[in-house]
Amino acid sequence: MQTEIVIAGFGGQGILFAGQVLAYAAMDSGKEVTWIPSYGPEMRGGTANCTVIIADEEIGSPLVRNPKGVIALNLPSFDRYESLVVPGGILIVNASLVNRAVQRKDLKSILVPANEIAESLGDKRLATMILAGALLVYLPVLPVEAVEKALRDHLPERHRKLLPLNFKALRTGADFALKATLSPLSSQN
Amino acid sequence: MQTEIVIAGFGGQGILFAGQVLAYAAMDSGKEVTWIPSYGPEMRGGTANCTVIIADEEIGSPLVRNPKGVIALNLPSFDRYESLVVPGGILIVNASLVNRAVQRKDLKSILVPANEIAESLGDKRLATMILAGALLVYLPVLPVEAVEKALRDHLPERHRKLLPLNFKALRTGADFALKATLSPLSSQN
Amino acid sequence: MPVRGWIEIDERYCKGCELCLNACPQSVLSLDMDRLTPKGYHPAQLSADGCTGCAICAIVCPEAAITVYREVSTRRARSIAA
Amino acid sequence: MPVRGWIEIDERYCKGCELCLNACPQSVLSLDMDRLTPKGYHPAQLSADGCTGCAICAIVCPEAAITVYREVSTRRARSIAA
Amino acid sequence: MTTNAPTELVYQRPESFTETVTHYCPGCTHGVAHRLVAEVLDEMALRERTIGVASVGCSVFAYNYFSCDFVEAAHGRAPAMATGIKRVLPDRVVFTYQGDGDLASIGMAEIVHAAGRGENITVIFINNANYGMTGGQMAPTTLPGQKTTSSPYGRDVEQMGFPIRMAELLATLDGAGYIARRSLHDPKNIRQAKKAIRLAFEAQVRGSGFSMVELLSTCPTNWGMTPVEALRWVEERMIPAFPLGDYKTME
Amino acid sequence: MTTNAPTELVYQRPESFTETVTHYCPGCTHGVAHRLVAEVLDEMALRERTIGVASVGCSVFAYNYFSCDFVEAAHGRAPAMATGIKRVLPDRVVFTYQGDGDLASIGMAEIVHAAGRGENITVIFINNANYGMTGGQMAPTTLPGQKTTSSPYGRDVEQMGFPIRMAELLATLDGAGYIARRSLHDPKNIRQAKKAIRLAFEAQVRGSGFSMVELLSTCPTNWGMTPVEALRWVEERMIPAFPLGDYKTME
Amino acid sequence: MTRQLLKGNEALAEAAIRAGVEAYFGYPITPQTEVLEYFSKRMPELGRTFLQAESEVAAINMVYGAACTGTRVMSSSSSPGVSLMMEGISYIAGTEVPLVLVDVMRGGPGLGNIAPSQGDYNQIVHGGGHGDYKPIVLAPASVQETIDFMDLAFDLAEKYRAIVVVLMDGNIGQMMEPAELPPMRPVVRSEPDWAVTGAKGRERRILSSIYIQPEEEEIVNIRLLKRWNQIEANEVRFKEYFVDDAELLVVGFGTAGRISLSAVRAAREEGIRVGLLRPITLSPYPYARIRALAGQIKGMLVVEMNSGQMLDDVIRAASGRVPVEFYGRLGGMVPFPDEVLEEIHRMAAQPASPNGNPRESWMKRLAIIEG
Amino acid sequence: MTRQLLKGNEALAEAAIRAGVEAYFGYPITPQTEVLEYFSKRMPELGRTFLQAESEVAAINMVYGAACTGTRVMSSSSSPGVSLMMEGISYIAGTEVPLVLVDVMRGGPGLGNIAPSQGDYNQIVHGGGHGDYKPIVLAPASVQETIDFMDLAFDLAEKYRAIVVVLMDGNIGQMMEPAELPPMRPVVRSEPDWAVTGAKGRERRILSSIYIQPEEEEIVNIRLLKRWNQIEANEVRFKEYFVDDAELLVVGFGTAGRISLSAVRAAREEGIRVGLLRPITLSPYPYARIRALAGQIKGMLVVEMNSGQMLDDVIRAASGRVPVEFYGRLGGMVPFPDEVLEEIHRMAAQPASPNGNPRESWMKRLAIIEG
Ligand SMILES: Cc1ncc(C[n+]2csc(CCOP(=O)(O)OP(=O)(O)O)c2C)c(N)n1
Ligand SMILES: Cc1ncc(C[n+]2csc(CCOP(=O)(O)OP(=O)(O)O)c2C)c(N)n1
Ligand code: SF4
Ligand code: SF4
Ligand code: SF4
Ligand code: SF4
Ligand code: SF4
Ligand code: SF4
Ligand SMILES: [Mg+2]
Ligand SMILES: [Mg+2]
Repeated sequence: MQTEIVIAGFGGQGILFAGQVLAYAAMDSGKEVTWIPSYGPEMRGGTANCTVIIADEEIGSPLVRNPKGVIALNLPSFDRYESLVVPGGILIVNASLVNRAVQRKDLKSILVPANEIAESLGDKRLATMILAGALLVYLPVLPVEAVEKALRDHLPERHRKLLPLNFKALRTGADFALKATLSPLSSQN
Repeated sequence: MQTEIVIAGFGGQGILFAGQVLAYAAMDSGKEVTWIPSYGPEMRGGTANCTVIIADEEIGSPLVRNPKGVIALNLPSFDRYESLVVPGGILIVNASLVNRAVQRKDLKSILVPANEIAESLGDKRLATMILAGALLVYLPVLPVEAVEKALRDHLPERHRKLLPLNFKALRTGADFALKATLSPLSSQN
Repeated sequence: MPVRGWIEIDERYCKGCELCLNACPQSVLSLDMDRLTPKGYHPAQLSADGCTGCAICAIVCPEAAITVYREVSTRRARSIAA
Repeated sequence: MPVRGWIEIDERYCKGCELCLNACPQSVLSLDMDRLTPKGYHPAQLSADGCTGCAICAIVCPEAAITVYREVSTRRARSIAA
Repeated sequence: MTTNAPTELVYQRPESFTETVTHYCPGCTHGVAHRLVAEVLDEMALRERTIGVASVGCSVFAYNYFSCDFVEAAHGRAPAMATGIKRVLPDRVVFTYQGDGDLASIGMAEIVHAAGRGENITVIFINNANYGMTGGQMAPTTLPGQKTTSSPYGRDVEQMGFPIRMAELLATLDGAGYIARRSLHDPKNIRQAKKAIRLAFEAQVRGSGFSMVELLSTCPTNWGMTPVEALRWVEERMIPAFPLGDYKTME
Repeated sequence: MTTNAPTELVYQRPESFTETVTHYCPGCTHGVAHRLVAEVLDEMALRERTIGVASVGCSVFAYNYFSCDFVEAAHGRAPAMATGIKRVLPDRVVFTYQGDGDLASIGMAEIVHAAGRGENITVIFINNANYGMTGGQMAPTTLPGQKTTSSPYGRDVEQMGFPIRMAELLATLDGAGYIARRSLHDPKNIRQAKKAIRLAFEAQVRGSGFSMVELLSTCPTNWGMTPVEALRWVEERMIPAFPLGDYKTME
Repeated sequence: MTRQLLKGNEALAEAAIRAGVEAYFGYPITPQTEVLEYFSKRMPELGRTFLQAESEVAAINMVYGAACTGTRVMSSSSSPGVSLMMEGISYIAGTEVPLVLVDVMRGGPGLGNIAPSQGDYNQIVHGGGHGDYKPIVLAPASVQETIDFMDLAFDLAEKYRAIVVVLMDGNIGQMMEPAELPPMRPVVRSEPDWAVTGAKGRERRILSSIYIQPEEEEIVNIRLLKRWNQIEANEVRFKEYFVDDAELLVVGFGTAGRISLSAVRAAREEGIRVGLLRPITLSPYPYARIRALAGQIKGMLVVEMNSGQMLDDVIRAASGRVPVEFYGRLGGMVPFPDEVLEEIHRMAAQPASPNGNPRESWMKRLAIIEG
Repeated sequence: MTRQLLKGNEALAEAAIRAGVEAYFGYPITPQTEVLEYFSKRMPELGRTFLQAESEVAAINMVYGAACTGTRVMSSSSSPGVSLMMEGISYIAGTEVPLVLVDVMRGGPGLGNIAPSQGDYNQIVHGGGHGDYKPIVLAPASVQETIDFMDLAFDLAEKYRAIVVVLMDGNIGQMMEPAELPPMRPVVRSEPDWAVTGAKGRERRILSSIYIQPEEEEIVNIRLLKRWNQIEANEVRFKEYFVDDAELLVVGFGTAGRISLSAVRAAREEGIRVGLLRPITLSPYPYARIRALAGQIKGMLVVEMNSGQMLDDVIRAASGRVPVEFYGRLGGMVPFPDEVLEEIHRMAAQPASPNGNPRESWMKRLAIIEG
C-alpha cells in the first residue's frame, strides 16, 4: 500500500514544513516514507511544492505522476494538479487564492479559505497546516494524533511557541473539512 | 630522400634560431621541411633542442629516433645523442662544454670549441652557427650559400647588424671542420 | 495650503511590503486587509485624505507599483498651458 | 686599517652574472675569462687584494654561491676565544 | 480620486521597465535599485543602446524586468562578459548588476581587473550583506557577528575574516573613474543613489573609465526581518561598517 | 687566501637551502629573494615546521631549492592551497612564493580573500613587471609604455589599464596584518627586504594574520638587459611606480 | 541505531563527520547548499575545520592543500561549481593525494536550473579535468546509501590516493527518508609517508603535479593507470533486482535507478520478466557484469536523466550482443515510473534490433511525445 | 599564394585574422603563447580587438560576451587553462552562441609539463563542462591544416551556433612547416537575429543559459541534440592513406597520425598492406567509416599520445567485428615512427583476438619496455 501526497503553492506558505511533518508522522508510525521538495529560485512567492510518499514497503520512485492526495495552495498549482490527481483521489484547494471551481467529477475536493482562516488564527504561514488538517479527514493515511506528535517532536526549538497554533490549525482545517461541502459527492450547488 | 638534423644544448645558445635558418634554407631550395623545437621551462640555461627534417616529399613524423646529423652543444646533449645518431651519421660536438671524447666508431664526429671561437668572434650566441657551419661540411644537405641567403632573408630586422658575424661564424665553423681531425676516420690519436 | 495629489497602485505589482506606508509623510496609506492579490498579498491603498502627491511612496516602492498625480496649482497650470 | 677578508665562490652555483662584481665596494672581483663552468658561464673570482670581508657580494649574489671569511681583529678574536 | 483642477503626472513606472512582476521578496530593495537604473536609462534616453549584464544572485532574472537588451553572466564573471561586449561595441552602454556574493566573493578577480583596466562599463553593486538567492549564507560583506546560514554562530572575524569594503578597495586602482557608495534605506538616500547612478552612466558615456555604485540594500527574508525593520538595520548596522560617500570621482 | 690570524665565517649559504643549482637566468633576483627567505628560516629556526607553497611562474621549482617541506600550487591558487594547509596545521609556518602574474593577475581573488580573512600565512610576492616564465608577457604590474611580448607597442593604459599596486590594494583590508614593499636592487635595499621578510614571518608566528612582502625584482632576460642594467631599471623605473614602504603594520 | 528522517545533503555531511572528516571547504550552490550549511554548524562544535571559500576554484585548492597534509578533507558542489573545480581536480590527480568530492547535479548546461539532473555523467566519469586520470565515482540512490558511501569514499580515496566523487542528482540531496547513521568514528590522525607536515626529524617532502621531464610524467601516468587497473579489478559495485530470470534488463543509476525500480516492480506484477541493474560505481563501470547479462537477456533499456551518457558505456559493454534501448528525460526533468513502465511494455511487445541507434529511436519517440 | 615557413601557433592566428576574427581574448600558457603574442601584434594593426585577460576564466567569459553580440571571436589556451574554461564553455553551449577555441595540449594531469600530448581527448570530446552538450572538435596534423581549419571552425561555429574546438598537441602548435595562407577575407559585420547589440528599433533580445523551468530546459536540450544529429550527419571528416587494399588499419589523429603515416609508409615499403585513417573531426567521430572498414580489414591499431582515450571510440565503432590493438605514449612523450612500425610488424605477424583488452595488452608490452 502506497499513498502519495503533493502539497503545492508559493514559497513562504509553510509547504515544505507541512510535508515534513507528515513524513515524520509516517516514520514514527513505522511506515516507509519519502519527502521530496521542488522549488523555484525565489526565496518568497515562487513555486514550492513537495511530494510525500507513505508506504508499507521500500519506496522506489520518490515521485509519481498521479498522486492520491493534493493540496493546492494557489491557482497555478490548482491548474496544474487538478488533472493529475488519481481518479478517486482527494484535492484540497486554498479558496483564498483560487477563484474558480473544481472541474473534475471523479475526485473528492474541498475549497478551504485557508489564508483567511490562518490570518484569523494569527499567522498566515499556518495556511498549509489548515489544509493538511482538511486532507487527513478524507485521506486517512495517518491519524491526526500522529501528526500532532510529529509537530511536538520535530518543530524546531525556536518555533516551539507556535505549537498550540499549529495544533489549532490542524483541527480547524479538519473541522472545516468535516463541515464543508465535499464536491462532487455533495456538490452541484 | 630525407635528412634529419637535431641541434641540442642549453637555452640561450641560439639553437632554435640556427635550426630555423636551416629550415628556411631548405624551403627556399624547394625542399619539404619541418622544424620542431623542444625546450624546458627555463628561459636561460635549460634544455633546448630542435629537430629539422629536410626531404624531397611530404614529411610524416616531424621527429625521428635516429637522426642523420646531430649538433651537441653541451654535455647532457652529447650524452643523450651520441648513441642515437644513425650509423654513418655526423656528430658535431661543442668541445667548449664537453670534456670527453666520442666513443662511437661508426659515425663521423668533430669536436669544435665553439664557445671560445664565438667569444673570439665577439658574441657567444654564435656558437650554434659555428657548429652548423661545421655540420654542413660533412652533411651536405644544403649549400652554405643557401644558408647564407636564408640568414639574409630571415634574420629579424633588429638583428640585421649581426648578419656579417653570422656569415663569419658559418664560414669559421666550416673552415674549422675542414681542417679538424675527423674521428674516427682519421682519429685514433 | 498643501497641493492635492493622489496615487494609483497597480495590484499586479504590489506585494504589500508596507514600505510606502512607512514612508508616506501624510500617513494616508494602509494595506487593504479585505483583498488579496493573485500572489496572496494584501495590497496597499490610499485610505485617507491628505495625499500631497509628493511621490515619496513611489520613490521607496520596490515594485514600481505606484503612479502619482498632483493637481497643478493655478500658477503652474498656467505655465504648463503656455 | 681595514679588516682583511676573502671569499670563496662555488662554481657549481656561479652563473657569471656580474652582480657581485658590480656591488663589491673594493672592486676586487672579476670574471675568470679562461674558465667555463659546466653550464657554460665564466665564473666570478677574487682577482685583487683588498677584500674586506664585507659580504656585500654575498648579499647580492642570487645563487648563494659566495662564502665570506674575515680575519678577526685582535680584540674580537679575544672575545671570541673567551 | 477625481478632481476638476488640471493635473500632472508626478511619477510613473519607467519606460525602461517591462511589465513583468519581479520575483523579489516583498520589500526587497533590489527592486528599488532596478527602478533607479531604469529611471536613469529613461532620463538619459539610453535604453536602445544599452546592454545589461545580469549576474547570478537574486537579480539573476534582472533581464526580465528591463526593456533593453540583456545577457546573463556566469556567477561572478559579469565584468568579464561586459568587457567582451564593450570591447567589440564601444559605442554601446554596458552595465552589470551584481550582488555582493557575485562581485565580492567569487567575482573578485574580474571586478578588480575590470576596474584596473579602466574598462568603460558601469557596475551596479548590491551589497545586502549576504547571499540572498541561495538562502542567506555569509558574504564577504557580512558584518562581524552577523548570523547567517553558513555562519550560524555569527561571523567570527578570527575564522572568517572581516567584511570587505569594495568601494574602498577598487578606489585604489588608477583605472577606476567613478566609485561611490549609497544606501537605499530611505527616500533621501534613494534620491542620492539615483544621482550617483546617473553620474556613473554619464561617466561611461563620456568614456571616463570604470564606474561603480555600491548600494546598501535589504534582504528582509534572509535577515529574518520585516521590510521596514530591514531598512532600519541598513541604517543602523550597515552604514557604520560601509560608510557612504564618493570614493573616486573625476576631476 | 690563507692567513695565520684567527678567522671567522661572515657569510655562507643558508641551511634552509638544498644543494640544487637554480634554473634561474644569470643575475635574476628571484635567487636573492629565495636566499633571504632561507636566511630568515635559518635565523628563526623555522625550517622543520615550515611548509612552502610554490606557485606557477619562474619560481615553480622553488621547492627544489628550499630544504623544508613544499607543495606546488596551481597558477594563482597558492593562497588557497596555503589556507587549506594552515587551517588543518595551524602551528606550522606556511608561506607562499608568488610572481606578479600568479598573484596579481589570475590569482587576484585568492590573494584578496586570503588577506581579507586575515589568513595567518606569509606571502612573498615577486613583482618583476612581467610574466617571466612564459617569455615576458604583460603582467598587471607592467609599467605604462613598457614593451612586452604581449604589449609589443608598449602598455597602452587606455586599452590595457594601469599597473596594479598590490600592497596598497591589500592594505585596504582589515584582515591584513603586515604588508610592505621592498626592492632587491642593491645591498641596502636587500637588507631592508630581509628585515621585512623577517617581520612577516614573525607576524605569522605571533598569529597576527596575513602578512605579505612585495619585492621589486629583476627579469634581465625578458627585459632584454644585462643583470646590472636590470637593477638600475628597478631603481629608476619601478620604484617610482611602486613606492617602497610599509603599507600595513601591527600596532 | 535508530532510524531518523534525514535529508540526503545533511545525512551525507553527518556521515562524513562520523567517518572522521577533519576539514570541509566549500561554496554555496543549490541544490547542494545544505551540505555546506550543515558543516558550518557541526564542524565548529567538534573543533574541526569549516571554511566557506570565496569560490569553488578556491575551495578545491584549499582541499588540495589540506589533502597534502594527509588530513581527511572534502568538498561538495553542484554542476557549474564542479566545472570550476576541474583544474584543481586534475592537479590533485597528478599529485596523487586523496580527494572526496560530492557533486549534487542540477539541470544544465550553463546556469540551467536547480532541478535534479544526471547531465554531468560524462563530465565526471569520462572527461572533466585535463590529462590522463580517472576518478572513482559512486552513485547513491537513497539517503541511506549517501550515508554508507561517504565512509566508503574516504576509504577508497585514501587506499588508492585517488579521487572519489559521490555523484548524485539533486533529488538524492534534497530528499528526506528514514535512514540510520553509523556511530561516530574516533578521528585518527595518521601521517601517511607522503604527507607534507613540516620536515621535522625527517627528510623533507615535496608534493607536486609537475614532472617537467616527459619521461618522468610518463612513469607517473603509468603508475596511475596501473592503480586504475587494480581499482577496476577490486572496486566494481552494483545492485541487482529481479535479474535471475529476467528477459529484459533495465539499467539506471541514482534516482533514475529508483524510478526504474518502481516501474520494474509494476511490470513484474503484470508478469513481465524484467530486472534492474543499478550501477553503484559509475567508474569503474560494471562492464563485465553487463556483458555477462547481455548473454542472458533479450533486450536492455537504459534509463537516465540526460541524453544517454551512460548509454554509451552500456553499449560498449553489450558490444552488439543484445539490443539496447534508451529512455531519458533532460535538463532537470525527472521521468515518472509510468514512463519507464511504458518503455518496458514496448520492449516486451516488440524487441529492437541490436544494430539500431538507441538514441535516435528514442528521439523519434520523444518527438512524438513533444508533439 | 606562396609557401611560407610558418609556426603552427602563428599560422593559426594569422589564418583566423584572414577569416575575419574581430576579437581575441586569451591568457599566456605554453605551448600556446605564440597565438596570443601574435594577436597582440596584429590585431591593433588592423584596428581589431586584442585583450590579454586576467585569467582563462575571464578570457572565456569575455569571449562569451563578445560572442553574444554576433562578433567573430576566439580564444586559445592549453590544458590547465582549458580546464579553467569549463564553466564558461558550458554557459556558451547553453546560450547557443558560436565559440571557436584552440586547445594546444600539453602533458598532464595537473601542471604536468609543456611537452606535446593528446591527454585531453576525453576532456574535450566527451566530458568537459557540465550538462548535455557536445562540441565539434577538429584535429589538425600540419601547419597547413591548422590554417585551413580556422576558417572551417568559424563557419561551423556560426552555422550551428556551436562550440568548435581546434584540438592539437603542442607539436602542431610549435612546429614550423611551409604552408600557404589564404587571402584576407573582408570583415563582414552581419548581425544575426539573436545578437544582443542594443534594442534600437527592434524588440529587445536576451541571451542566457538559464531555463529555470525544467520543461523549457528539456526543450533546449532536445534542440541541441537535434542540431547535433545534423552535425553528425553532415560534418564528419577524416583522411585516409593506403586504405583501399589494406589488411591492417592504423587510426591516429594529429601528431600521432603523422607519426603513424611515417610508420605506415615504411611498412608499405616492406610490403605490409597497412593503411591509415586520420580522423579530422574527433567529434562528430567517424564511427560509420571505421565500422565499415572494420568489415574489410583484419586488425586495427590505435596510436595515441595518451592512455587510449580515442581507443574507446574506435572499439565502440568496431563493435567487436575486428581485433583492435593500442599503442600509446603518455605524459608528454611522443612516439617515434619506429615504435609504431614495430607494432605493425607485431600485428602483421600474429593477429590479436577481437575479445582481448587492447589497453591491458599494451600495458603488458609497456611493462616490458619499461623494464
Ligand atoms: C559557480 C557557481 N557557484 C555558486 C552558485 C550558486 N549561487 C547562486 S546565487 C549565489 C549567491 C548570490 O549572492 P549575491 O551575489 O550576494 O546576490 P543576492 O542574491 O544576495 O542579491 C550563489 C552562491 C552558482 N550559480 N554558480
Ligand atoms: C592556468 C594556467 N594558466 C597559465 C599558465 C602558464 N603560466 C605559467 S607561469 C605564468 C606566468 C608567470 O608569471 P609570474 O607569476 O609573474 O612569475 P615570473 O615568472 O615572472 O616570476 C603563466 C601565465 C599556467 N601554468 N596555468
Ligand atoms: S511599497 Fe509598493 S509593493 Fe510595497 S506595499 Fe507599497 S505599493 Fe505595494
Ligand atoms: S504621494 Fe506622498 S502623500 Fe501621497 S501617498 Fe505617496 S507618499 Fe503619501
Ligand atoms: S653574483 Fe654570484 S652568480 Fe653572479 S657572478 Fe657573482 S658569484 Fe657568480
Ligand atoms: S666581501 Fe666585500 S670586499 Fe670582499 S669581495 Fe665581497 S664585496 Fe668585495
Ligand atoms: S532573498 Fe533577500 S535579496 Fe533575494 S529577493 Fe528576497 S529579500 Fe531580496
Ligand atoms: S625569465 Fe626573468 S624572472 Fe624568470 S628566471 Fe629568467 S630573469 Fe628570472
Ligand atoms: Mg547579496
Ligand atoms: Mg612576474
